[in-house]
Amino acid sequence: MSDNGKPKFAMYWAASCGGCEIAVLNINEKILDVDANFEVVFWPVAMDAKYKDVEAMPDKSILLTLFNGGIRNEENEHLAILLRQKSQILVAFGSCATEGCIPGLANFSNTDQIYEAVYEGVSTDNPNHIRPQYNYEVPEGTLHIPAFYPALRTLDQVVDVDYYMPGCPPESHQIAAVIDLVLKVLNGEAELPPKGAVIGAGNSTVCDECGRKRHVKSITKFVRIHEVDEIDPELCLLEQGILCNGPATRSGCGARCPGVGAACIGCYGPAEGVIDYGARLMTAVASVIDSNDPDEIDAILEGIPDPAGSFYRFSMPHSLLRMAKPAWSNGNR
Amino acid sequence: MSEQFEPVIIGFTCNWCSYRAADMAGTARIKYPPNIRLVRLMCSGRLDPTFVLKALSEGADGVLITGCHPGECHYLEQNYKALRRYRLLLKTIAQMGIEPERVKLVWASAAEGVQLARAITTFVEEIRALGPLRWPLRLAEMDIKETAAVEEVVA
Amino acid sequence: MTKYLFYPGCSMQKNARSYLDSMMAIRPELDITFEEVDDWNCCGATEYWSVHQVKAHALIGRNLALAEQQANGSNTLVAGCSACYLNLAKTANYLEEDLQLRAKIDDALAVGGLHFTPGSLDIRHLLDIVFNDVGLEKIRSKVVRPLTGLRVAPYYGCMIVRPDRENRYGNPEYPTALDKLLEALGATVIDFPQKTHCCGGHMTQISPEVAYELLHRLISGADRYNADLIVTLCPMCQLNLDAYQGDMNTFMDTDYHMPCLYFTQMMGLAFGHDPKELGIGKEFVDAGPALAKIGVELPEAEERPKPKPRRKQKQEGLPMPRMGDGNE
Amino acid sequence: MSNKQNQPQDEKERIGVYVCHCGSNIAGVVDVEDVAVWAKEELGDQGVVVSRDYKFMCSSLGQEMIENDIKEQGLNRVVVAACSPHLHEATFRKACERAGLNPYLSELVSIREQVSWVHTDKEKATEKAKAMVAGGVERVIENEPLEPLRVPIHPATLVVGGGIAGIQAALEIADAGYQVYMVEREPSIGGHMAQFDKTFPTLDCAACILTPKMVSVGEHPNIELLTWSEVERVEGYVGNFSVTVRKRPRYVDTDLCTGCGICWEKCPKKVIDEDFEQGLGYRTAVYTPFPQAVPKYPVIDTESCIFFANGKCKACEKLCPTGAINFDQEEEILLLEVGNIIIATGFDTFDARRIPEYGYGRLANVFTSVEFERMCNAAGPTNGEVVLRDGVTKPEAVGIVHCVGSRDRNYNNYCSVICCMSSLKFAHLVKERTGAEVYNFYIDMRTAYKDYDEFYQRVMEEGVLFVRGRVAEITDATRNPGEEGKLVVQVEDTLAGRQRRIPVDMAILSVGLQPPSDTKEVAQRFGISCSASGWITEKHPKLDPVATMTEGIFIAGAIQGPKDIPTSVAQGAAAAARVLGRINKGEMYLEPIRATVDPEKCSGCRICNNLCPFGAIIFHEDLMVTEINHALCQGCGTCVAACPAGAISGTGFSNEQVLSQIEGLLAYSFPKDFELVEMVPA
Repeated sequence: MSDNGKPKFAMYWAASCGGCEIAVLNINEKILDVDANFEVVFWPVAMDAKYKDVEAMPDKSILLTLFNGGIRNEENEHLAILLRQKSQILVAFGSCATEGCIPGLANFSNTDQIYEAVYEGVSTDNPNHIRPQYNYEVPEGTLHIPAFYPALRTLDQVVDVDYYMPGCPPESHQIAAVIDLVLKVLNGEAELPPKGAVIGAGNSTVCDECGRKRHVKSITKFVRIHEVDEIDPELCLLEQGILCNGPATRSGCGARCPGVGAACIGCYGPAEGVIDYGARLMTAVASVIDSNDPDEIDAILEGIPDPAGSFYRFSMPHSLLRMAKPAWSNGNR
Repeated sequence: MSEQFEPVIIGFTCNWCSYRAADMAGTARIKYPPNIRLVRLMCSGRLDPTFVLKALSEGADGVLITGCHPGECHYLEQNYKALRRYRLLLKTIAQMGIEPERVKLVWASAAEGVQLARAITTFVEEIRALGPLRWPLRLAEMDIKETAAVEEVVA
Repeated sequence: MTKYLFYPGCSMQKNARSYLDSMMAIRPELDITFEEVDDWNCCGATEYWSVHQVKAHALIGRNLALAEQQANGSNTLVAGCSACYLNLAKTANYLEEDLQLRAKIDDALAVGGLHFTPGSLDIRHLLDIVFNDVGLEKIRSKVVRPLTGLRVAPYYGCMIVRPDRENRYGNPEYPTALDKLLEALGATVIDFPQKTHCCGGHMTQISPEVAYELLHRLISGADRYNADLIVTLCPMCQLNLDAYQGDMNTFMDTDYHMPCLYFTQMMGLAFGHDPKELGIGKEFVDAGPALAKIGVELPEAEERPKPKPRRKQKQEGLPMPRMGDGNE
Repeated sequence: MSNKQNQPQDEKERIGVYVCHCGSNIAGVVDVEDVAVWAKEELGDQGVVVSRDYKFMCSSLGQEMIENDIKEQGLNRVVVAACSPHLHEATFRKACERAGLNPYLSELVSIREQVSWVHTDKEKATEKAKAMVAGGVERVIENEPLEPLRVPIHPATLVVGGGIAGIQAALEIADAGYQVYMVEREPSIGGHMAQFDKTFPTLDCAACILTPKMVSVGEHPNIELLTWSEVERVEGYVGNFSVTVRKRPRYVDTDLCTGCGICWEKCPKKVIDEDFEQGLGYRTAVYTPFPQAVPKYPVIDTESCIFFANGKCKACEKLCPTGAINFDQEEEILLLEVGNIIIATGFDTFDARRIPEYGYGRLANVFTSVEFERMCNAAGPTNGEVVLRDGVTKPEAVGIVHCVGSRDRNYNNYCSVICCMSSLKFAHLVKERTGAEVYNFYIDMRTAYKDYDEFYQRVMEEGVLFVRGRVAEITDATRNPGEEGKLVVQVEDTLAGRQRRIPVDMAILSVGLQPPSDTKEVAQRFGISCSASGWITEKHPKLDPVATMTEGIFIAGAIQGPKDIPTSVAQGAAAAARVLGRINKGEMYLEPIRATVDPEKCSGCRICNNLCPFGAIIFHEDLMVTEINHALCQGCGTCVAACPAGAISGTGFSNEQVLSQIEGLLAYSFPKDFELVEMVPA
């Protein structure tokens, strides 16, 4: 408990887009409850704070830390370790922190390829082919920028995580619900869920919340959404040949995308107990292909031009393989 | 220690055909290299791509999937489901920089002990030629390093 | 208009000229064209294999290489002669399967600046093209002078159906493609028991007695079914059945008169072509009487020297001493 | 979020590992002591508290060792490293059960079939054995206690097919006092046996021994006979199948018909009988296939009946003394409730036309074996006279060709079993009835079983000639004197080592047996499988020949593979015995390897819905969740593997079990000094 008696709250933004932060603000007036019940001690996007201030805090002095973003460089890693050490409850907040998300797609490439894209790309003017140097000697001494790691890791691959809150970003109503829960716990009106639990989401998958009609499935052709003249507003997208991640994706979002005729892309991650999101989707989709002939099957699969990208868009770093071979073989140099 | 690379291979077998074929290979004392370790499933249709990825992520250099010949499935048609998943799995792992040749599907009936042994021998050689995959194991090690770091900080 | 590469082979240029002529004559009806392989050479016939396998393959390999060079668009190589067809197909097949042989042949061809890619050509016999590509439907539609009332014995010989993995002519043991073709032309087709039996091949040269025996089986078989003529698809068969029938008669002392024509000639007749244009009238055993049944008038068969009957070898007395190297 | 977390954490594992020497079978190659010691040391953390090796674990002493440890050491998991589970899984499960441990908390690791018998390098073999033990240990930790599934057995039985095998099965069950439904496609039961004249090797007349059985089927109070009928659909599972049968209209009211036969005597329409008489004889449009037909009621063949053709005639209706003819009869659909099903749909014969060089269909005097059976039959088209196609001439020489369509890679690769004996029978009958010269052309003479070879010898003594060699062709193309007007059998006599041409007047082709053309569909309808050659696959070729992979469905007779009458009868009885055992027990227990849907997790996406060939997956529209019927589920696990939500779990082969086994198998497989990828800055 702190001086003003309020429990301390922290939020940090590692390798991610910042959408999670916006999502938190999207809870509107609920944010006032946060302010009313918590003392925000560290939230770079919302208030000024220095790492050294955090380092100075006593261990476990922060009650709740919402950590969004993956671990891509030394700085992310340092803060992850630091906040773990200072916090009682560390929540992997949002898809990046829980399973890697879009930044995690970089795990398909090795550092050179990434640098190539970033520093030498068509849109980049870099005649001298300058690449970052982590230590740079100047008369005043050595300049240092955080080292870039060969692959992105999820928060729980770096430190011990108490809860997971999926979503890219987590739906605001779910955030609000979680905050309510924490407040209830503070007032002794509720119990904390068991360690390692996924909070702010459902136990089933998106289809559970999806209003579309569905039947026995048997797929003869995969099409991409722009290849369909007219999407049946009533019918399950997968049954229309559109690769929809709904069946494998944890519920909680309210099936918003399929609701408006856009296929689910899986930002809420795997359902309870699933250890490899992509594999589940892969096996499900393949199982309902309506052919027993290898060539015909391959022909049908032509309709999924980028399986790895479609199945692991959000979960690559948290998949069984975690990264494509180039990422680690490159690390070997 | 011999110089040549000894691949480690996980084989998935169907309880009704290929597992019995393995039994038969044994009973007939047909020899094949010890590089393969078999896992029994009730049917190749039970094969979840997760199992294959698990094997690879745990360091296997190759995975052999076996099932009843098309049309001879003990459960009538489930081996076809295995086939469908297999085709998609190959496509996917190729994108992850894994040679698709490392995951192979062969059919073997309960009577085909010889054929199974031959298939295993061939596959071991194919993987030997491809060289080690040994999917990081090492990735796990990275984590150990980090959690160690946590201890430091705490200390 | 489908284009095929064509390998004539020596016999179609000479003794089987009428086969070539009739084949050329019916192209328009079949709506196909042939492009002859430039600078083709002998296929080695049936003999060269027993002389030297590899050389035989090389000899044929050259024809295949030339054909491949020429194959723009159509990669189907057609031979009318069964022996040519079998040899070409055989080598193409061996080269696909036997890598050592392939290496040898590659070297051999390389000397002549040639190369053959196994699998690049589809080698087929003329009957295969007519029966499977053109098809009976089309053929029926072109018939203007049905061969009604003519009893024909369809004779395949031994070479095109052995092997016939794709069953292109029906069951290899008992092919029916030619039967069906002739029926389509309106002829009465007999269930010819010897349809794939041996015609004697080059035995006529090596050991005539054997050849005569074999020829007798075929001709008597056709005769027993009251066939008016035998229809064939192989120059060697035609030659033996036609040119050696007289000798056979003498030897067996029988008096068969069983003309033997090519299926292309029969098609030509049915399509209403002039017999002369189809090379009919050149055969030793006059087909005139048979063809009269379908109202085809043959021009007066020009006087041709009757092949003089071979003297029967004398059984009594000592045999003559062998002369020279034994080639008679 | 690892897979371990949502496992019910039961009390700390106490695992016993038992490594079997199997005499020297395992110990000869694998250092079993080393494996046992290693398991204790290396797998202690996983909970291995006891680890022993023993000469023969499957011996009573070996089993007692396990039982005692369970009791005294309080083991709650057992791993046995020995032979294949298909041999001794049951043994060790029982041992655990006796000691009060749930049998499914044990694992049998096959280090004999999969290690010692197939590998030679002792060191590597031992390494692999260790890895496999580790896999077994990791797996057994995830094993759950299971209880076998209990299902009640409906006492009625369906027998499909009224041949001798089906008849035998039906009578056995009916005599035991239980209801049997027999469905037969033809107008009468009797099957192929009814077509025969004599039966080998005893030569007793087929009708004389078959008819009584047919009659007792027809009269049996416990047998409901459904001829001219076919099974349309089969639903349900062992113990309670519901079967839909389509009963075609006979156009004869069986309550009124006395089978007097006036109708078929008077019927003006004669047609060639392609079925029973094999095209050798005639029947009328209203007919019973043969005099002793059961049931005795005729059927009207709408194809040939004049009335059905042009609405006139009705002679039969006019002349029927009991007014039993009823042209308005319609097909009936019957629904049967049965607990077990016996399939005895028999065989078809090979179509000899497929081998044109044998001339069947081209050469008048080439007959098939079935045609000849009819010809020999006193009630047949020639009243038992053996004559040529012209119907009068007796043959002076007859050639019998064995293996027509059998043992031939171009047709059926297998041996049809019965042809040698039936060919010998034909040879005897020809001799007996015509005194003709008889040649048997055989590849190998196969006269296994009781009194068969004696019959062979007898036929040889009767002066029948045997030529060993495959017939090349049968032709009318004569070549040598004496061949005129005859059929010439061209054959390589492999004993004389030369080609022979044997002129005969009549050739009999002993055509092989093959599965009825629609067997694949039938198999699908009953949820069982066919082998590559098309016969229905038995559960075990040696140890369970009359059961199928699908519980409650049995097979008998030739549908399981070519066989003769004695074996078919034996199988019919065997299948009946299996069924009776179950009926008497009233219930049965099924391996609890089943899939289950967690309704909480199921999103009702319906991915799994068409993955089950046994129809075990049911979707509840109202609740929008899928459910799996445990009695129908066969435990293949395809749906488990397919569920995108991971909502389906499979007992016996759960994800946790398999994944942990994989971990175990690999954990000890790599050199420790493996170079690591450091997370170093690029």
